[in-house]
Amino acid sequence: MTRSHRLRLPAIAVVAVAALTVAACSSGGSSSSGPGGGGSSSAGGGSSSTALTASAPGITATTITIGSHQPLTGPAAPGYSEIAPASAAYFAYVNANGGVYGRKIAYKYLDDAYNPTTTSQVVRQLVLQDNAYAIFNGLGTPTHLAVLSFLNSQKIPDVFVASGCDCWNAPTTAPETFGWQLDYTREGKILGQYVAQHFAGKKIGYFYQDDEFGMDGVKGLDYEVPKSMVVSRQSYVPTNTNVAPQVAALRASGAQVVVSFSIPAFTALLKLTSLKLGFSPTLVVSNVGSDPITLSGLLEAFAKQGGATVNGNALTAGIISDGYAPSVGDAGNSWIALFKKVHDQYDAKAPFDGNVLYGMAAGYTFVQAMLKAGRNPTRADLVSAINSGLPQGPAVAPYAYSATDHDGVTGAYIGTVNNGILTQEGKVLTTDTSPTGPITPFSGTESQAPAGGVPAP
Amino acid sequence: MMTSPAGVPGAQQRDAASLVIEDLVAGYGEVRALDKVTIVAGAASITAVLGANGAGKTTLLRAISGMVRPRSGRVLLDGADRAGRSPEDMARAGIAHVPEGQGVIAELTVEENLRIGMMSWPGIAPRRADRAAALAEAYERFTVLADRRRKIAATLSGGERQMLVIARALVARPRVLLLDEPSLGLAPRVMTQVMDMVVRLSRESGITTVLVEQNARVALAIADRGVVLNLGRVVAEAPAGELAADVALRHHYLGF
Amino acid sequence: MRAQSTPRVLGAALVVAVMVVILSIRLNTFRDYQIAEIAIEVTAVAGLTVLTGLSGQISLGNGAFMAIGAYTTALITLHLGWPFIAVLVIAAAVTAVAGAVVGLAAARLHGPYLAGATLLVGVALPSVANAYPGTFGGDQGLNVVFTTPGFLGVNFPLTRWQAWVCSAVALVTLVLLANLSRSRVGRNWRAVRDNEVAAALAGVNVARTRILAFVVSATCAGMAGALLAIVTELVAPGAFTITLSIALLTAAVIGGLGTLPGALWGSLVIILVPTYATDVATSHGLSSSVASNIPVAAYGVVLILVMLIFPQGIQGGVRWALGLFGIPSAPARPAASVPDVTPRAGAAPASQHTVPARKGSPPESQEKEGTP
Amino acid sequence: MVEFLQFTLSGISFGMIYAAIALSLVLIWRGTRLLNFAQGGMAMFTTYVAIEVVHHTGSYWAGFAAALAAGVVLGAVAELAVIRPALGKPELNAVIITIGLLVLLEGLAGILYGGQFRSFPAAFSVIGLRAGSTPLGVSRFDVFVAGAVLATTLLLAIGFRYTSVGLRMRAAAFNATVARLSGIRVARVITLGWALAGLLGALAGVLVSPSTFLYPNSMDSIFVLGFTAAVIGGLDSPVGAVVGGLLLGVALSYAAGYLGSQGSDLTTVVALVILVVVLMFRPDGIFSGARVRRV
Repeated sequence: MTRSHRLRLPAIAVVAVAALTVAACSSGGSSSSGPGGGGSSSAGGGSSSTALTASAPGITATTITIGSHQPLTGPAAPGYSEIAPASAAYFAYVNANGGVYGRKIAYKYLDDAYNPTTTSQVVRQLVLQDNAYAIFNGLGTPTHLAVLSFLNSQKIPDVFVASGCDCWNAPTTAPETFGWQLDYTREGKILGQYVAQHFAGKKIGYFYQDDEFGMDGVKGLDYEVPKSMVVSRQSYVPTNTNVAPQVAALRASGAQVVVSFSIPAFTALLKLTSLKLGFSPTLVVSNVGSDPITLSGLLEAFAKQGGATVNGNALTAGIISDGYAPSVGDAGNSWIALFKKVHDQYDAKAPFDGNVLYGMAAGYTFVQAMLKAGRNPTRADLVSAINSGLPQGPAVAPYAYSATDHDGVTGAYIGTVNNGILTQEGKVLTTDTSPTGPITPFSGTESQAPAGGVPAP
Repeated sequence: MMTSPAGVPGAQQRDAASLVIEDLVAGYGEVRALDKVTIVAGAASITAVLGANGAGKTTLLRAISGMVRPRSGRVLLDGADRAGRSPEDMARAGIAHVPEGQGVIAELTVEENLRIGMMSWPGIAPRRADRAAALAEAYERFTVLADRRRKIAATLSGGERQMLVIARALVARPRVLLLDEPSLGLAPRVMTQVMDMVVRLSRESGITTVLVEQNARVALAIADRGVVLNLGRVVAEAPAGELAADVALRHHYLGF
Repeated sequence: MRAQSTPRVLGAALVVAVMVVILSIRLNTFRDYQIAEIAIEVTAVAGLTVLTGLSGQISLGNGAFMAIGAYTTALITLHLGWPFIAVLVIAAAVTAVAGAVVGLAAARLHGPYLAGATLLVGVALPSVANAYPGTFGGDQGLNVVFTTPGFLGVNFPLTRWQAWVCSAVALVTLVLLANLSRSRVGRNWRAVRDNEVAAALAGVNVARTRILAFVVSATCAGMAGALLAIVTELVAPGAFTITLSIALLTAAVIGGLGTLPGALWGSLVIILVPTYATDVATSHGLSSSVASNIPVAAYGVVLILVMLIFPQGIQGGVRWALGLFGIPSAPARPAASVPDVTPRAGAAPASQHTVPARKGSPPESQEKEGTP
Repeated sequence: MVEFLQFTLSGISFGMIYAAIALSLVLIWRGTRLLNFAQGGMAMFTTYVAIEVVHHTGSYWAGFAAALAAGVVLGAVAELAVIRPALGKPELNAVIITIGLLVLLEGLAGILYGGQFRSFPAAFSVIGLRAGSTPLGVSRFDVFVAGAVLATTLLLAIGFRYTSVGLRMRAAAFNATVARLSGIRVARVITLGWALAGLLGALAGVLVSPSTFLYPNSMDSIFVLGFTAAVIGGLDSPVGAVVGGLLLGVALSYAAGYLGSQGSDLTTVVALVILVVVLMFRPDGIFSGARVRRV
């Protein structure tokens, strides 16, 4: 076979210079950089007479540019790639309804394929080259961890990370970073308490994804469920879809209740494999893996050959789960009505499921924060606005935001899936992430979506 | 025109054909392995191509059979120029090329090797009876193969392999047979058998044979004409007997 | 072909170094980051191009060596806090050992069997991090803290320093590899690649030569991993998927296998094509799933086209282009010494069967194998 | 004991899928001496075709047939359009082209069908079979999967052994030079090999997708394991592909079942260990001995 026969460094100088020149030329388009932006600092909120200025990098008189990293392609794309378009749809709605103090939100989300190296690259592109004012809803724990110190060292607001890791709550070391969704530990605690109370004396098995999502969830469960009740702990890796060994082990352990911290595809596989093994435990599934619309969609295809009992709704019926946002199927809820309207108008191609709701709700929270940050905000203004707390939004429980707490939603309700809808049972429960922190019923009232669909300043 | 070989009623033997190579130029990369080679091989004749290593003998056969695309020149089979055709086309036109040492497919059985010989038969689906008859004929001639028809060719001895190759050439019913070093590595007694078989094929079936050989003495003994190549050029072409008698030439190019 | 003299190589490296410094100061910080990224890729690809292009062994697992280098860096930085230069040396040493182990296991393997074994190394090794989260941080990985040295002052941009460090390592690696390929070692590699039997007959220790190539390539990958750790500041298994290993091989082949400038070309393609394709796709108001997948499809098309248009990789195209201007950068005879490669131009699958296992032996000698 | 049975049977049913991918790789390897990295991507793409057909016709079997047909076409077109021009060039070029093809197909699938999980129906019931009261851990559909792969393998084996086309394919695979010189149109035979490989891949895609769901990358890890199976078995041996697939499927099932939560992390490590052990003793795979070394 032919090969070039020798390593050569002869023309390497020519080559390298040419290459670097290519890189140099290509940078011509958008090169202005540097942290300080427009000089005039924020005039604070309120006075509508203040002129709109370029108060910070990414903010002009007419636009707010924000960026995000999302797994739009690759193995993590299914499901998650719906989120950013949903947020963008909500921003489009806000832009069409007056924007944020008249500015339009330009949301640029780039694909990182769930690879931390790529995340690192695209976030630097967004910040250093595209001058994003803030990074919003960056998705994934390992991916976002790769840019945590960069964003904080550059003092870029890093808001509402799309991950339930409790690592985003570090106000001293990561003051710019804020979590958003109910973290997995809290979720595990709330589900764990339910399991301990309702299935006392039964044998419990765990089925969880072998990463920080599953392990944090199990950590929370273990705070509440007595060790003696847990008869089997089985983990899976998302790249291996044969979960029959794990399910067989759960079955052999005699587990009557299986608590699953899994993504929807693996909840569906758990269910299908259980059918194969004649195993029918009560399923308790974390919010991420229980979205009834996604699950039914995945399971529906087996109805025809599986007989009447095996259709999507029948397979998901009776799954116990938690929700920190209103149930997607609850058409009477004001938030669902609002987001359904936005979805139909701006994002109609995607199924209106939990991921879409998630993206819109996070987008709503961002608009809340921006309005609070003032007419001409600096980057620091956004951070301090969130540090002083945000009013409760679409989530059923309040945010934890304060100068010393950067966690987002603090609680959820327990419900049961029936006819493809998660129906709330009992009160919303709030808690913290500590092993002994109490789980208390939330006494406040449920918030209602604003009439115009845009949060009030 | 030759008659059908005895014992194979109905099998269509093709007519004998002449092979004329005119001004053939071929090579690899910048190397010119054949330089305006012209050879005339009459129908049903045996032509021995001789010369030292690197003289271009193998390239000549490869250029005739299409394994190497000639850069210029003509390959005339019964007057029709086929230079530049693919090896498959050449085979189907009746040119059988047995490359040096690679004649059999070691992984296949003896019978499968023979069946491969039929792949170049013209027409799409030869009748089962024709195929059976052709096999029967081959086994009749080469009884040693008949005993081993289900064995894979790898188990055959060197001589048996050459027999198999020649048997397959017979089954293929070619008009022209190109043989590259058929005697290489064979014991003298076996070599004699192989050479006998080459002669019989040519005489009985009217196959025009081009024989490349290191062993010039043996080749000239059975050939009608001889061609001597040196560095890609024809340096001598004459009836075999004349070449064998030319002491200077033998000494200079043929080493015997 | 005559070897390039050491002064020429050093001179070229110096020119590039000066260019990097100038560019890193002139361009914006994101470009600094890209320079660092490209330098990292070049370091890893250069090692692979030596392994595959010179010694004739394929590796689909060099991403795993990068992981080893990166985790070594993270662990030492975390637990011992040693300076980066020391960490880099240790990371290189650790991956050299890993390369020797893999090379030893792979010494008897060829072609797809070697590809399969190294592919699984690439898939399996990062998953060890998940199995032992206590040591390796599991899915979340380990954080690496890297700062600019004090003498540069407080305001010196970190990305620029990273670009300098990465470029320096890449250049030193390239110079060393260039020297190595000209040395006796390089000759042995080529001899083993072209014909193992002949090389052995000529007194070359085939197994040792092959293993050494793995060590060199793993060391380069390990250093690249160490650099990646300090640039991304996080070492997590998700960064070292099989996609990375495949991208490295792709870069080596696309650039021009066995050529060091090719390593640079390949790295540029791998790093820049997806970025620019994304910029183009997202600026046309397409729906999200379409816009995000266009760069993926475009990348695939680029790989196919480069291979069809420049069979010798981009560097082969560069040589051809330089040749048009009469610049004698090209080797005198691209493929003349191996006549059996294209027996017939165009659709000629006949020879490919004879090519793979016993590489590069011309047809005449191959036919001699028929001797019983 | 029941668990052991269940682990074994579920391992076999997944092993059959690996075997199908491995077989398709063997077909292409024998014909072209090339590793087709796009095999999984082709299987993924043809399964999307099947989904579309099932969606429009409502018939599973129409989708099934469409997938197989699409596999044949895709295999042949890929060979003609991008592989053939690269033959005779450095051998890694064709490998990179198959990688490019894989990436292209994944990108196209994302563009055309989006990146979401899609579910693909099973041909038969997915409810588990029982022996007496003991659930076996396999469903009617799993039995169909195993049967379909075995039947296809058998058909291929018979076709290879007893038909003229099969003889041509084997001759071309073992010695392309002699095959061409015997008048066999090797180029066509190679295209046919790719078409058959495409068909096998499509079969694997249709059979595995009910158990993995379908998305542009859904065949990636299946491909890695199928490739491993082919290497374990020996790339020249169709029997080896099936044995390699079964061995791998069962071993990974035991690993996940018996090694606890670390077992699921370490499935690929287990695969690596098996591969290394096999290659230590047989550098060309278990069934390399079945193939005669050309002297």
